[in-house]
Amino acid sequence: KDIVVGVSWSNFQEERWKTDEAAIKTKLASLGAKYISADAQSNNEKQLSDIEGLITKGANVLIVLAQDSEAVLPAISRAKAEGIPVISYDRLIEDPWAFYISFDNREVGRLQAQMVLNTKKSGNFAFIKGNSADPNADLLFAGQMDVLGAAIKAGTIKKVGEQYTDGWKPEVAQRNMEQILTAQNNKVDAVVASNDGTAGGAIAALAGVGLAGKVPVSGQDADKAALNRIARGLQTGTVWKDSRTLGTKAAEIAVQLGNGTAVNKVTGAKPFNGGPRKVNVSGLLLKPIVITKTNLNVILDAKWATKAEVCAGATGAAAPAACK
Amino acid sequence: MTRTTRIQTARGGLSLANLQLDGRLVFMMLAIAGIGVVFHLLTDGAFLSARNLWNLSVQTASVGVMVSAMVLVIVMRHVDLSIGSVLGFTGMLMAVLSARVLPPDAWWSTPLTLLLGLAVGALIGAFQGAWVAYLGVPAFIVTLGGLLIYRGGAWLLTAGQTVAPLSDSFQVLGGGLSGAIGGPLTWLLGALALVAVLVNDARTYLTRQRRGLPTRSLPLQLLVTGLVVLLIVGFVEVMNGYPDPRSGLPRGMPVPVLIMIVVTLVMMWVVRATRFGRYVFAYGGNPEAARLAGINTARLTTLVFALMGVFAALAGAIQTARLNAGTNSTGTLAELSVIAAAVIGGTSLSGGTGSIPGAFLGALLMSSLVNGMLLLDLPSAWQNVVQGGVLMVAVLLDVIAARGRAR
Amino acid sequence: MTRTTRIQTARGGLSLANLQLDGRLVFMMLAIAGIGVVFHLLTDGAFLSARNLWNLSVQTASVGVMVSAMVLVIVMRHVDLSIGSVLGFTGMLMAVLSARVLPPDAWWSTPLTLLLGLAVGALIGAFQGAWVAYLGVPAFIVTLGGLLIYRGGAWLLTAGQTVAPLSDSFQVLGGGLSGAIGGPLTWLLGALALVAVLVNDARTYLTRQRRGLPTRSLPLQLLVTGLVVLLIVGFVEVMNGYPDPRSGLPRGMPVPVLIMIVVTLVMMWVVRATRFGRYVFAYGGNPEAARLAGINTARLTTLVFALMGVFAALAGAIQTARLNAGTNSTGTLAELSVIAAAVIGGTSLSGGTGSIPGAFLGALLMSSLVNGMLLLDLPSAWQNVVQGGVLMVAVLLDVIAARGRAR
Amino acid sequence: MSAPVTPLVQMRGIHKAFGGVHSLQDVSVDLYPGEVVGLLGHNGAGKSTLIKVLSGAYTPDSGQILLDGQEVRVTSPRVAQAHGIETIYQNLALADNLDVPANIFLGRELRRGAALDEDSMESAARQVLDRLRVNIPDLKKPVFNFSGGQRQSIAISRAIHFRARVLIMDEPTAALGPQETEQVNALIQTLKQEGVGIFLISHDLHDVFDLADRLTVMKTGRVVGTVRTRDVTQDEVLEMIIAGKLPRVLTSA
Amino acid sequence: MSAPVTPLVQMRGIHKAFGGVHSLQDVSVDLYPGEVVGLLGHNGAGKSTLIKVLSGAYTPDSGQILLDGQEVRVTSPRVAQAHGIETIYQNLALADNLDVPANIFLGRELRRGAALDEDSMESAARQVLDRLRVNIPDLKKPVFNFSGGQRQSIAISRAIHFRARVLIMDEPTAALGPQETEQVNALIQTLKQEGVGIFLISHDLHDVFDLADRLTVMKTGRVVGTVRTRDVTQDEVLEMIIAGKLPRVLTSA
Ligand SMILES: Nc1ncnc2c1ncn2[C@@H]1O[C@H](COP(=O)(O)OP(=O)(O)OP(=O)(O)O)[C@@H](O)[C@H]1O
Ligand SMILES: Nc1ncnc2c1ncn2[C@@H]1O[C@H](COP(=O)(O)OP(=O)(O)OP(=O)(O)O)[C@@H](O)[C@H]1O
Ligand SMILES: O[C@@H]1[C@@H](O)[C@H](O)OC[C@H]1O
Ligand SMILES: [Mg+2]
Ligand SMILES: [Mg+2]
Repeated sequence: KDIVVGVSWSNFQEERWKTDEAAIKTKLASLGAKYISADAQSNNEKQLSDIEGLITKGANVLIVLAQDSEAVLPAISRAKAEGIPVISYDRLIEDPWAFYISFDNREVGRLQAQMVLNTKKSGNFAFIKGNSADPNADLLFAGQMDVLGAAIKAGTIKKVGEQYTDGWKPEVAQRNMEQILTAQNNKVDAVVASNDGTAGGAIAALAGVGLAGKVPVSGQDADKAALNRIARGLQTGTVWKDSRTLGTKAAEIAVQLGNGTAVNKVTGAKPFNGGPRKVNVSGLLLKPIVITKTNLNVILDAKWATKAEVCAGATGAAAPAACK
Repeated sequence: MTRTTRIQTARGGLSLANLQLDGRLVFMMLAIAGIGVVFHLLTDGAFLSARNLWNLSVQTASVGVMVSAMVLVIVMRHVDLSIGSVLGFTGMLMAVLSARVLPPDAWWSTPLTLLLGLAVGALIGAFQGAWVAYLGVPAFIVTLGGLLIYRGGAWLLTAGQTVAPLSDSFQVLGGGLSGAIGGPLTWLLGALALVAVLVNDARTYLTRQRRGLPTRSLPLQLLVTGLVVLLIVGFVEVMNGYPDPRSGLPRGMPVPVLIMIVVTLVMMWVVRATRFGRYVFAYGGNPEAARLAGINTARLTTLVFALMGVFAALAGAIQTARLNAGTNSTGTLAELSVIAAAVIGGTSLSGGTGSIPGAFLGALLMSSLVNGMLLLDLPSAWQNVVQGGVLMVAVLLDVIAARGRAR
Repeated sequence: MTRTTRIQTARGGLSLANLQLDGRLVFMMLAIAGIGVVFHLLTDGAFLSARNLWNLSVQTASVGVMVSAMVLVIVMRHVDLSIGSVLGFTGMLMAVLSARVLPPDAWWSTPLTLLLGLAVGALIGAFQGAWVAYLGVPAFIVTLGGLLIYRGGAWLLTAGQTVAPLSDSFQVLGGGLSGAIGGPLTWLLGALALVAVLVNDARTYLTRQRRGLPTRSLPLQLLVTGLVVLLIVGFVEVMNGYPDPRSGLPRGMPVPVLIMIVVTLVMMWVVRATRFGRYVFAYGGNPEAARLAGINTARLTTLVFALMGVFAALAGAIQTARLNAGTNSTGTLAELSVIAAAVIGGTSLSGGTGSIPGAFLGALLMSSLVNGMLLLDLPSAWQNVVQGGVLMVAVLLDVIAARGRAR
Repeated sequence: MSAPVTPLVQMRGIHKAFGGVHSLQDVSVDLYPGEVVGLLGHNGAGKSTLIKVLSGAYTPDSGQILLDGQEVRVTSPRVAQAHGIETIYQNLALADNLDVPANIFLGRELRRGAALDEDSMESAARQVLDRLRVNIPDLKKPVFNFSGGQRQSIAISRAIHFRARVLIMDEPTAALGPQETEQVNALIQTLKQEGVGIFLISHDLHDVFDLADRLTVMKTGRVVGTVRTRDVTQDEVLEMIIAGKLPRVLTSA
Repeated sequence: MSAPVTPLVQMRGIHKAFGGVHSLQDVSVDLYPGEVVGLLGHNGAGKSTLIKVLSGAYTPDSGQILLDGQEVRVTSPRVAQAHGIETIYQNLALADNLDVPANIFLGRELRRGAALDEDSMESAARQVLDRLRVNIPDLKKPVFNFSGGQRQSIAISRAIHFRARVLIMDEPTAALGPQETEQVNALIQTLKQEGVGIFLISHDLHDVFDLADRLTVMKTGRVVGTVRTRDVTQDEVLEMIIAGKLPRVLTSA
C-alpha cells in the first residue's frame, strides 16, 4: 500500500522547524512515501482539527509535534481507533500507541544551565523562560533547575528575575531583560534563555547597557543568527538539536510503522517512561549537542550553516577557530 | 455608509427579493457552497466527504455557539474582547472540577460541572456588563481588562499545568469518539425538524393569505420549502455517513453540533420574536430613543453581556471536552474569530444591524476556509495569505451583491 | 453615551475648567504619576530612576508612534487590525535590505532602507484604505485580511529565518547604545522647546487679550506655562541622567523617542490646525454631512489608512533596529496595544471623538504598568491580572471625573 | 378650568444647567386636565429642556414636579410613562433601523404568549397612521430613509396610540404638510375633549392661538409670563417673545 | 422673467427609485435668476429627493440637469458646489462633534498659510449668525446639544455665507421662532434682488405665497403642475396639493 505520512506541526515561528520539515520530506521522498502536513499555529484546538484533516486526507501514519502533550491525546485516540500509527515528535505524548522520538527537552534545559554554569559558577542569574502556554517552557525550566536548583538553595546562585516570554517573542524577551537589568542595577551575572529567539532579545537588552558579550547567555535551536552571535562572542552557546537527524529518523520510523511494524519492534526502540505520568512508551532519544565558540566547526562540518552565515563580522583575534 | 437591514423590502421582478429570502443569507450560502466545490475539486473529493463535513461541523461548534451572543453585543454598539479568556478560564475551571474535584463516576458530576461553569461565565459576563451599563466604562476597556484578567486566571488556577484526562461523561460534550448521539436519534431529530418546517411553512402561508398579507406564490413557496427539506435531509445524511471506526455504525450528530444548532435556533427566535431581541436592536439603532421609550437599557446591557459569558463558558466546556484537557491557552484569540464571524455575517460594528443566521454562516465560512486550506497542503504562511485574501474577496462580493439588491 | 468633546467649555469656578486645560489629559497625567509613585515605592526607587524612565521612554516608542494615526482611523469610525502584521512585514523587509541587500557601509543604505520600508507601509495602508473607501468593505474585514496576509508575508520573506545583525547605522533607529542623540543636542532641543513654549504662550495670551477673547488670568497662565517648562526641563534631565556605560557621558534622548515626540507633535498640529484633521473629525461626527459639505471622503479615508501604514512601518523600523534583528513574530498583537492606548486616551470606537495627546498618554500608561510590574518581577499571570484591573479602574476613575466636569 | 380642580401637572422652580449654560432658571408652569398650554419662545429659550425634565429625559438640578398635587420624582422616561405622560420629542427619537410598527410600539409591544404579535402591531399601526392621513408606502421598511414628515407622523403615532393623561408635543407639526397638520390639530381638539392635558410647543402662532387655552412664554431659560389666550392678541404675544417682558396691559394667568 | 433669459437650472424628466419605491417619476422643474420657486407637496411627495438630485447628494436613475442651458452631470456635492449650488438640507447635515464655525466653514475653511484660521472663522460665523438674529451662547461648543432652532440657523448660515448662484432651501424655517423666521424671509428677498435663484421647500403656504414667484406642486413623486403665484389663491394651491390635479381654471406656468 502507499504510505502517506501526515505531519502535524505546532507552529513555524522558530526557524528550526523548516529544517525538520525539509529533512522529513527528503527522507520520505527517498523511501517512496508521500508527505502531507498542517500547521496548528500554536493553537491546541487547531491541532486537533489539523490531525482530523490529515486523516481525512488519507494519512496512514502520523507524525505529531504536540503543541500541548495532554491536549493532543484525543487526536491520538482517534488515530488509534482507526489503526493509524503515531510518532510523537520532539515533544513527548504519553500514550503507548505513539512512538516517541526526541531530544529530551528537560535534558536541553539541563544543558542550557550547564553551559552557563561553566562560565559563571555563582552570582545573579536571570531566567528568560519560554511561552507560558507552551508546556515545553516548563520542561526546559525544570531541566535548568535540575542543574542550578541546589546552588540556588544554597544561596551561591541568586535567581534575580524569572519571566515567561509571551509567544517566545524576542521583543518581549528584550523588554523583560531590560527590566531585570534595571531592577538589579546591571548586577546580572548570567542569563539562562530558553531558546535562541529569546536569547537574541536578551542580548539586545544587554547590548543596550554595554554588557553584551560580558554576561553568559544560553539558547537552543542553533538558529543562524544565534550561531553568528556565538561566533562574535555575544552568546555563550546554543543547544543544537540536529533536527535533520531527528527528521530523517522520524521519516524512517514512520515508514516502518506504516508497513506494520509494532512500536516496540522499531529498529533502535527503547522503552521510555520519563514523562510526568510515567507512562511506558517506546522511543528513541537523540543526543542534543552543545555548541559554543570552541566547537562551531561541528556545525560547519555538518553543513547546518555556511561559514559565511556563521562567521559574518567575526574577525580579528577574538574570532573563533572555526572562522579563521 | 451603506446600511443593510433586517427587513426584506422589494417585491417586483424575478429576483431574490421575489423569493422573499434574505439576500445576504442566500449569498453567503452560495459563497460557502462555492468554497466547498473549489476545495472539493482541489482535494480530490476529500472536502465534501461525509467524514470531513462531520469534522467541519465539530470544528465550527465553539465559534458557532459564541457568535450568536456576540451579534447581540455588537448590535448594541459594544464589543466583548474577553470571551477567549473567559472560555479558557471557565474551561480550566470545569476541567479541574471534572478531573480533580468531583467524583468522576457520579452521574451528577458532569451536569454540576457544566452548571458551575456556565454560572461562572454568567457572573463574569454580568459583572463586565454592569461596568459598561452602570459605570459607563467603554466595553472595549472593560473586556480588554477581562481578557487580561481571566487569561491570567486560567493560568493561576493550576499554575499553568494542563489538567487531563477528564471524566468520560464530560468528554461527551466534545464530540469525540463517544460524543455523538448515534444514527437513530439523529434521524429522529431530522424527522422532527422536517415536520416543524412543513407545518410552520404551511401555517404561515395560509394565515398570511387569509389576512390578505403578501405571500410567496405557491410554486415559489414549494421551491423554498423544498430546498429547506433538502438541506435537513442532506445534513442528517452527512451526520450519519461517517461511521464509528470501532463499531462501523453511523456516529450521528456530534453533541457540540447539537448544542450549536439548538443555541442558534433559540437565538434566532429570541431576536425575531421577543421583546428582549427587539430592545437589543432598538438600542443599537438609537440608544437614546430606546431609553426614552422606557426601556431599561442598563439592565438590557448587563443581560446581553451575561448571555455572552454563558455562551463563552459553554464553548469552554465544548473545547475542553474536545481536547479532553484543560489548558491555560485554550481559547486564545477566539474573540477575533468570533467577532470576525459576526462581521462577515453582516453584523455592523457601528451597531443596530446584525443577523444570527448570518453570523452562523460567517462562522461556517471561516471554518470551511481553514479546514479546506489544510486539506490543500499549502505552507501555513501561504495559508494565511490565501485566507486573508479570500476573506476580503468574499465580503467584497457580498457588498457588491448587496448594492445590486438595493437597486 | 457620554460624549467627550475636543473643545473646552465651562469657565466659572475654581476648577480645571478654569485653568482651561483639558481635564482628561490632566487626569491621565495624574494617573500615570500615581502609578509611578506606587511603583517607585514598591521598587525601592528603581521605577523613577533616570535609567528606568529612559528605558520606559524607548519601550513606549513603537506604540507611541502608531497610536496617533490609529486615533485618526478610529475617529473615522474604522479600525486597523493589520498594523501588527504590517509592522512585522515592513520590519522584516527593512532587516533584509539592511543586512543582506544594501551595502552596510554606504551612507545612503539606511535612509534608503527606511524610505523603502515607509513607502511599502504607505502602499499597504493606501491599498487597504481604498478597499474601505472605494469598495465599501468594512475596515474590520479588510484589515483582518491584512493581518493574515502580511503576517504570512513576513514569514515568507525569509522562510521564517531571523535576519541579524543589522547595519550599525540602521541600529541607531532603535535607541540602543549608539542610538541616542547625546547630552548637548538634547539640551539644545530642550532649550528650543522652551523658547517655543514661552513665545507661543505669550503670543497667544497677548493676541487673545487684544482681540477681547477670553484668556486665563495672568497668574494662572504663569502657573500653566511654568508647569510645562518644568515638564520639559525634567524630561531633558531624565534623558541626560542616564550615562553611556562606555564613556560615562549622558546618552541624551534616544532616537526612537525623538521620532515619537516629533510624530506626536506633528499629529497634534495636524488635528488641531489643518483641514485634513478637521475633515477626519467631521467625517467621524457625521460621514454623510462631510460628504455633503463637498469633502472627498473616499480620498480622505485612503489617506488616513496610508498614514497608518507609514507609522506602522516606522514602528517596524524602530522595533527591528532595537532588536537588531528581523524576526517573523515581530509586532504580533501590536494592534491590540495600539487600539487600547487610543481608547484609554479617550478615543471613542463609535467615532468622532479622540485626542492625540490623550492617546500618547494612554500608550505611556500601558507601558508604565508593564515596565513597573516587570521591575517587581511579578509572575506573568499576575501581571495580566493586575494590568487588566488597573486598566479598568483607571478608565473608570476617568469616566467619573469626566462626569464631574460635565456638571 | 381654574381654582377647584387640582392641576394635572405642576412644575415649580425648575433649574437645569449644562456645563455652565443655564438652560432653565426657576421655571414654573402648570397644566390642568383637558387644557392645552402653549409653550412659546425664541430658539434656545429652553422649551425643549423644560419638557424633557417632565418626560424624565433629564433630571433637573433643582425644583419640584407635582402630578395631581403629589410630588413625584421623574427619574427616567419609564417613570413618566407609568404616570401617563407621553412625549413627542422634537428630534423624534426613532430607532432608525426598525420598521414603523416596531417604532410605534417600542417598549410596549403586543405579544401572543412570549412572542411578539407582529401582525396585530402592524394593523394597529396602519390604523393610527391612517387617522393622521399620512402616506407611507411600506410600513415594514426601517424608518431610516423616510421623509421628514413621514418620520414625524410616526413619532406622533407613538405618543397618541397609548392612553395618555399628559401629552407633551414638541413642535409636532414642524415637518408636516398642510393637510397632515390639519389632522394633528383636529386630534388635539379631540384629546382635549377627552380630558387629556397637553403641552404644545410650536412656533406657529396661528395654530397655537387656535388650540391653546393658555400660553407660557420663555426667554433665555426663564418664564416671561403666562397668559390666557383669549386675553391677548398675536402681536402682544410676539412682543413677549421678542422683548421678553409682559406688555404693560397684561398680568400673568 | 420669461423667454429671453436662459434658465439658471433646468431639471428634465428626472426619475429616482429606492429599492422598488419610485420617489421621483419624470419630474421637470426650472429656475430663473433672481427667482424664487416654491416646491410644495404632501409628506413623502418627493420634494427632498428632487433637490438632493440637484445638490449632488443622489444620482438620478435617469433625466437631465442643465445649468445655464448646458447639461451637467452633478455626480457629487462637490460638483454642485463648484457650480455655485448651495443647499440647506432638511436634516441639516451638521457634524455634531464640531463647533459652530467649524460647521459653517466645513469644506471651505479659512486658512493662514497651511493652518486653519480659527479666529477669522469665529468672527465671520458670529457675523452671519447675528444677521439671522440667532441666540447662541457659545460658538465654540460642539453643536450636538444645541436646540433645534439653533441647529437650523447654523445650517442656514453655512449655505448663505458663501456666494451661491442657486440656493436650495429645504424647509429652512421649520424649527425657527417667529422672529428668526422673519429674518430668513427678509434674507430670501435680499438674495433674490441680488439675482440668486432659489428653490424653497416649505409647508407654510403663507410664507411661500409671500416669497415665491412660481410654485411647483408635487404628489407621490410626480409634478402636479407649476403655476405663477400671482395667478392663484392659497385655496387653489391647497387643492392641488391634496387632490393632486390642476384646478380647471389654471394652466401650468
Ligand atoms: N444637553 C445639553 N447640553 C448642553 N447644552 C444644552 C443641552 N440641551 C440644551 N442645551 C442648551 O440649552 C438652551 C435651551 O435649549 P432648548 O433645546 O431647550 O431650546 P428650545 O427652546 O427648545 O429651542 P428651539 O425652539 O430651537 O427648539 C440652548 O442654548 C441649548 O444650546
Ligand atoms: N434613501 C431612501 N431610501 C428609500 N426610500 C426613500 C429614500 N429617500 C426617500 N425615500 C422615500 O421617497 C419618498 C419621497 O421622500 P422625500 O423625502 O423626497 O419626501 P418629501 O416630499 O421631502 O417629504 P417631507 O415633506 O415629509 O419632507 C418617501 O416615500 C420616502 O419614504
Ligand atoms: O525548540 C524549541 C521548542 O522545543 C519549543 O517548544 O518551542 C521553542 C523552540 O525554540
Ligand atoms: Mg426645542
Ligand atoms: Mg422633505
